[in-house]
Amino acid sequence: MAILVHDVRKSFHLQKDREIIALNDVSLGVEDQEFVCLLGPSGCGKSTLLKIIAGLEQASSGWVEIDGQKITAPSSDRAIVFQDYALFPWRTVVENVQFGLDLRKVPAKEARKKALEYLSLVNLCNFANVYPHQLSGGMKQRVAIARALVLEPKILLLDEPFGALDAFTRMQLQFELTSICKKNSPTVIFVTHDIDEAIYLGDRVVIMTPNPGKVNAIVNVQLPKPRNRTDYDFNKIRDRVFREFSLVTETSLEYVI
Amino acid sequence: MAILVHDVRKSFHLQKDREIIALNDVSLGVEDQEFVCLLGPSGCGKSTLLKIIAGLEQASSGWVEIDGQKITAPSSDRAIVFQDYALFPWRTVVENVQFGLDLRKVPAKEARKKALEYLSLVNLCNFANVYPHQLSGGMKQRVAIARALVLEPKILLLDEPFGALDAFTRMQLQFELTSICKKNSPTVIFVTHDIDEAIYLGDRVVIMTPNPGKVNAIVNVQLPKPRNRTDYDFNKIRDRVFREFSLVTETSLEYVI
Amino acid sequence: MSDSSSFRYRITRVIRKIIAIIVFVVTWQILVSNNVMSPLMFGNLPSPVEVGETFIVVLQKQVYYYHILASFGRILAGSLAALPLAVFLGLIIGLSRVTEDLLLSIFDMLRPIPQISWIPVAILIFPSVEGSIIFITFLGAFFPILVNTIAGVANVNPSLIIAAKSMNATKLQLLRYVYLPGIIPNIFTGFTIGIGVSWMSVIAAEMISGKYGIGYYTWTSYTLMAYSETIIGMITIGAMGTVCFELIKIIEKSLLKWREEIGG
Amino acid sequence: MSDSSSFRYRITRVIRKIIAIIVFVVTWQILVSNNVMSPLMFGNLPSPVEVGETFIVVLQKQVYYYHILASFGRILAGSLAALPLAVFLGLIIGLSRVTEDLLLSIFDMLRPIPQISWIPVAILIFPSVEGSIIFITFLGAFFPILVNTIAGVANVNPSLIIAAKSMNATKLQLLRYVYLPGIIPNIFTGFTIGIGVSWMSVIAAEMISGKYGIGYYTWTSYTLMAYSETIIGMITIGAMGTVCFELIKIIEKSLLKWREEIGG
Amino acid sequence: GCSGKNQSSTTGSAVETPKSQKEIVKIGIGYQAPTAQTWGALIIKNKKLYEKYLQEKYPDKVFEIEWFNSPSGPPLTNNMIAGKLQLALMGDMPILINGEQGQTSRNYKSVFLAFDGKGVGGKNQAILTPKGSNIKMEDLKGKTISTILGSSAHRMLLVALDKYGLTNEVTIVNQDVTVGMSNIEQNKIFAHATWEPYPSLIQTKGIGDVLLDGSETNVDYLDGVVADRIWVENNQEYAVAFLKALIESHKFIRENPEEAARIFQEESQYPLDVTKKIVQNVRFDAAIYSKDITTLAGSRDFLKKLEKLKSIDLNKFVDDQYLKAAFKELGYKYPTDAELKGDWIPLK
Ligand SMILES: Nc1ncnc2c1ncn2[C@@H]1O[C@H](COP(=O)(O)OP(=O)(O)OP(=O)(O)O)[C@@H](O)[C@H]1O
Ligand SMILES: Nc1ncnc2c1ncn2[C@@H]1O[C@H](COP(=O)(O)OP(=O)(O)OP(=O)(O)O)[C@@H](O)[C@H]1O
Ligand SMILES: [Mg+2]
Ligand SMILES: [Mg+2]
Repeated sequence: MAILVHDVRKSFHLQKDREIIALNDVSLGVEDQEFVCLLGPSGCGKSTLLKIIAGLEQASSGWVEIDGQKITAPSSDRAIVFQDYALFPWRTVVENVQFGLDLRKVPAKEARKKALEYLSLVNLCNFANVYPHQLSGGMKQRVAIARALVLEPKILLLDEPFGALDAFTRMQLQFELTSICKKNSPTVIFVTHDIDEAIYLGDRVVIMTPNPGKVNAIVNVQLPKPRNRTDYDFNKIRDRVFREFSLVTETSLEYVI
Repeated sequence: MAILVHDVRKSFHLQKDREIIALNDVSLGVEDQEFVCLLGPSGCGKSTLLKIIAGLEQASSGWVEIDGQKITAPSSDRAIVFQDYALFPWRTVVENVQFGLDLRKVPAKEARKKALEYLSLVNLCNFANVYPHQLSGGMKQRVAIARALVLEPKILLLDEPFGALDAFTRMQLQFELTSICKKNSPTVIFVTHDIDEAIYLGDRVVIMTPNPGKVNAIVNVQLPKPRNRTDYDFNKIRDRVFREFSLVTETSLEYVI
Repeated sequence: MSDSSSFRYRITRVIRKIIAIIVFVVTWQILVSNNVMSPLMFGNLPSPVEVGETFIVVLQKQVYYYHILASFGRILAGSLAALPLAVFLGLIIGLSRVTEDLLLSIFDMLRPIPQISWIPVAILIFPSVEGSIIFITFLGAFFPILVNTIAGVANVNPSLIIAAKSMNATKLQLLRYVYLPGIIPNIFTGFTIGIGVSWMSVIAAEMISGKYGIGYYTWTSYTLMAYSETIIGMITIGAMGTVCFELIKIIEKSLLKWREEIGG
Repeated sequence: MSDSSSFRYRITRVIRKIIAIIVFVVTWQILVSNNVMSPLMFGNLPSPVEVGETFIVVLQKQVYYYHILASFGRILAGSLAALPLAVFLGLIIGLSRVTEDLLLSIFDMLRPIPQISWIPVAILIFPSVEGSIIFITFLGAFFPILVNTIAGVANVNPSLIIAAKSMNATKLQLLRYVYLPGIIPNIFTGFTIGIGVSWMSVIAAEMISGKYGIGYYTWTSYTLMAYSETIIGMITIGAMGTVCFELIKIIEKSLLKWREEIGG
Repeated sequence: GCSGKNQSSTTGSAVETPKSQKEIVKIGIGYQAPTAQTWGALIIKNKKLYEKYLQEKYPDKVFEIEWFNSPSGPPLTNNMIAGKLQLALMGDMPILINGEQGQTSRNYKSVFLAFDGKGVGGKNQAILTPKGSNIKMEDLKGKTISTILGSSAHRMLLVALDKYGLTNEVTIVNQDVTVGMSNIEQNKIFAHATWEPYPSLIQTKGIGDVLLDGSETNVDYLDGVVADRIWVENNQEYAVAFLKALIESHKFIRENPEEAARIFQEESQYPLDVTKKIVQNVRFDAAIYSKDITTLAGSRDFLKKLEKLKSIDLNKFVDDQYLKAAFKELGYKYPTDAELKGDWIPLK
């Protein structure tokens, strides 16, 4: 499914009549089955944009179209993975993965079977009956991803899914995500802080700037997947993204301080 | 001051008589004024090692010498910056920085003056009378660093100090840390997950492996500071560290799952 | 600290606790037998030996167990009636500002009124004495459960709510799959506190009982100036409160397996 | 939600609360004037109009204010005496396993005993009536503060303790610079709950007052079968509890500036 | 004046005050507004009679009298044991329990000084029924009746039931007067046995009827004054002064019934119509007749039977020497020994 973000503007009221412009007239097109990475400093509106696309927030003006249809509410076509996993602590791993199916009233047996299938896809079969608090961070993240994938969404929205992981676990999960996408071919929007990660995963890297949040630059990454981080072309693209960033960093310095 | 870690072993008792070996006979020498980065996956004992050097934990066997003296307790020569900042929420920024001086019974006026000095060093003068919860993550981290620096320690121990920051704030703080170290020339041990960061900052990068925690490899980084991340030599060293890592990642894969 | 769970260490702790209680009782005995009257008039108290002797006699009387049973029944009735009502009201108050404003302001008004002063009202509006008593134990349990349920609803992790919404959950599904399981720990907390308060109010409630109940027993012992029996009543009520507390903890532990180690 | 703090919205909320209370009072009036006797015998209650009329009379009597003042003084005395003692004990219990085992087991034993049943003991050991009453209000405040202080000590962020230790803090400095400021929010919570419980126990305590006190007033009104006055007593106690609660909240807010927005 | 108990530093003891150089003496007195038979105390309190007689004797001292109102007898005894009250007025059953405590406690001795309100043949007690229930004693068969167990009303109830042959036919439950009254008011209980002022109160309020007047049982209902014996022995004049005040209050009630009823109303808060009836129905008479001792002995046996009392020696407990001294000092005539052996003599 193709996504079209059309002049989306989002502002929040804070206390004492202060207004924050989280997104300022953002436009962006994502093609069917494309993997787009959103890259940008804290507070530039990445999560807000993702939530608007998911239908969890309303844009203040502008709109989002999916395959030409304006969206207003969450739909089963789209699944979102939150940065903080948002696993239900009172449900076991498999019950968590089942959650969306339970809501859809899929018969329990069938739901469980499907959930286990997707758990094996993320190498977590052995942990099906364990509670989330007994998992490591990386395992939790994979459960959250499985919970999204089991719904077989046409659009997968991932909000800094590997943000809290160490370099090693992160690389492994990046690899796994690439293979899953090869198999299911959803349209993906992937939010990240990490330049390497964005280049490793994305077909395009969208660089955003804060105050107010807007799209600053888009870098195409035309390398075959899975990519090699120590590759010459990879490093060339990294240099380019770095340069785009330095500009961002300079303009946003006052924000950082 | 030079640090010598001599065959340090540390094990923890968990419930039901299970024992975890956090550090297995780790030996490491750090020269006076050297900047050493500790790199390794989650659970390989980096924090434990740092705490033992700080004198906050006792080694199960082996010992740590500083300038030839065995250490047993915290000392004012060494200052540690924790990953979670550990700022006192009931103290303003400047009062936090003053904390160590208050403990040393430095007269209030003098302590405040010195604290403000170090706050200006980390560009936070304007926030002296603000409470920690009103700061962004990067600002908090700088307060924690100022709180350590104000004690003018001969040894600075930093535990993933930039772990939670986005790429941009992180780069800025890395730059600032380099200049501070140039000025005060402490011996530094810097724990991190991030390969680029380790190479950007360290004179040497010590790569650790988990289960049980031990030193796996040491990479020298002989580049002038401040370093350029897009530099050819920088990328060459990154490739080397990556290779060391792949080995680590492979051996620790079962751990990650 | 590293051996905090070893067997020997646990034994040491139990021994320390026993020592503490022995010291407490012995001190009490010494204060009484030496007839200490200043600064406080401990000499007026019955000694632990006297209380113990009376206790042995009391324990052999069947009526003592009737008293306990009667109180237990009332508190169970009161707190079990309070549970669903308080949870229901807590949910609808927690989920909507409108019901919060309409209902919570009334409950906030009623909450700080001491149970004991509900006696006259309870007697006036309930057709039976038993009803009045249960009403008072009910009040004891109701407010803690209500307050905790409301707090629980407010504390349900908003990410979970958004997560469920992102998967197209209806309002009812949200309630069933997210809010209800999410507030169960709070309900338990509320119920534990509530049943405690219920036991605390048992004397006030049973002042009007007329026949059975450990609160009634304690109060009538007092009117007879039978101090040993009064103290036995106090001890019994304290012990019953503790027993209920521990029972609920056990149920909670077995029901909330997923919390086992988070809480620890 | 986005306009939750707008002036209009706040007005709406206040209006809703007022409506709620009006509906409550009107319902009560209707129940009484129609002499509803089933399922509950609301017809027996005095109507809000009667209560209101009596209230107007009572408000003009000086003695009413004496009663309030007397209770206020006792609760202040009791809870202010409880505060330092409970904090001190809470600290030493929270900081060491040994004192925990020795002291906490005794307090855990005493805690579930209802305040009202302390009356006989209080009278026996205290040389003055006022002392006995204050002791009971003291008990009401003591345990919540103790429990919260202990919890507070356990919850002091361990990173902060390690941080202070890494800067060479002595034990006393740890106490002064880390534990004490760290538990102040808990002390406030405990004190708020404690003063609430203290007000709840004021009737039990003042049953034995013999002269003044709003609890005494409520109870003697009851023995006079003057139900309007009894309800006025209930309302007054409830209101006083709320007033104390709000007062402490204000003090807390101004003292704990650093928490201002974390809590919000 | 010296204090009776070394431990009671605030009450009943003398404190030197440097300002006025006058000795301050504090005396605590307990009474029960909800028991009309102790209302002699209300007159003493209202008209400050005790202060008057104390001052007469000790012009150099300052007396602070602490009046302590209690909902029932037990808190009074409780406070006396703790040395907080030196004198208390209570009903016959609490008096006996107080006496027993005085003979068994280590720190407390008590003495019975005089009577206050007396009810002729139990006239000041009654079995009450809800308004308009129109039942007779016989109808009580198989029903539930409430009263305060171990009170004189309980005793009266048992005697009455016995008289009608219903002793084993009814269930008796324990209920505080206030609860019993509410239950009568709301027709939740068949009957409740209690004492003044409640029978008058429910009649005045029109919420209940008197099924049986205690006078049918012909068992007197007596309230009186007990005191801390050690205090009395150390401060005999204080005790005598109190009894003088008591005698004067009784005289006042007899001579100014209207005014007395008004004072009752003011002090106890019960309606004037009720207090007027009390003035008529209760005999305020301090004298200790032999038949009164017999009544107490009967109550003692009753409590023993209920296992609410173990033993008490009435001869040691009751001491009329102070009462006689009070009469003498006032110049009034105390009934002669012969008169005391007989029936109550009419009060002038
Ligand atoms: N519910 C809200 N109420 C008020 N302001 C909000 C809300 N949600 C987001 N904002 C504001 O909107 C801006 C963008 O927030 P957003 O969460 O989209 O940033 P982000 O790019 O995801 O940052 P991060 O990398 O830290 O996750 C921020 O300034 C934030 O303070
Ligand atoms: N206080 C403790 N009690 C028991 N086990 C501990 C304790 N502290 C650390 N460990 C264990 O020791 C091992 C090393 O822990 P450590 O915190 O040093 O890891 P780390 O390298 O700092 O990891 P991370 O990158 O996640 O911070 C882990 O397996 C951990 O579970
Ligand atoms: Mg975000
Ligand atoms: Mg660590």
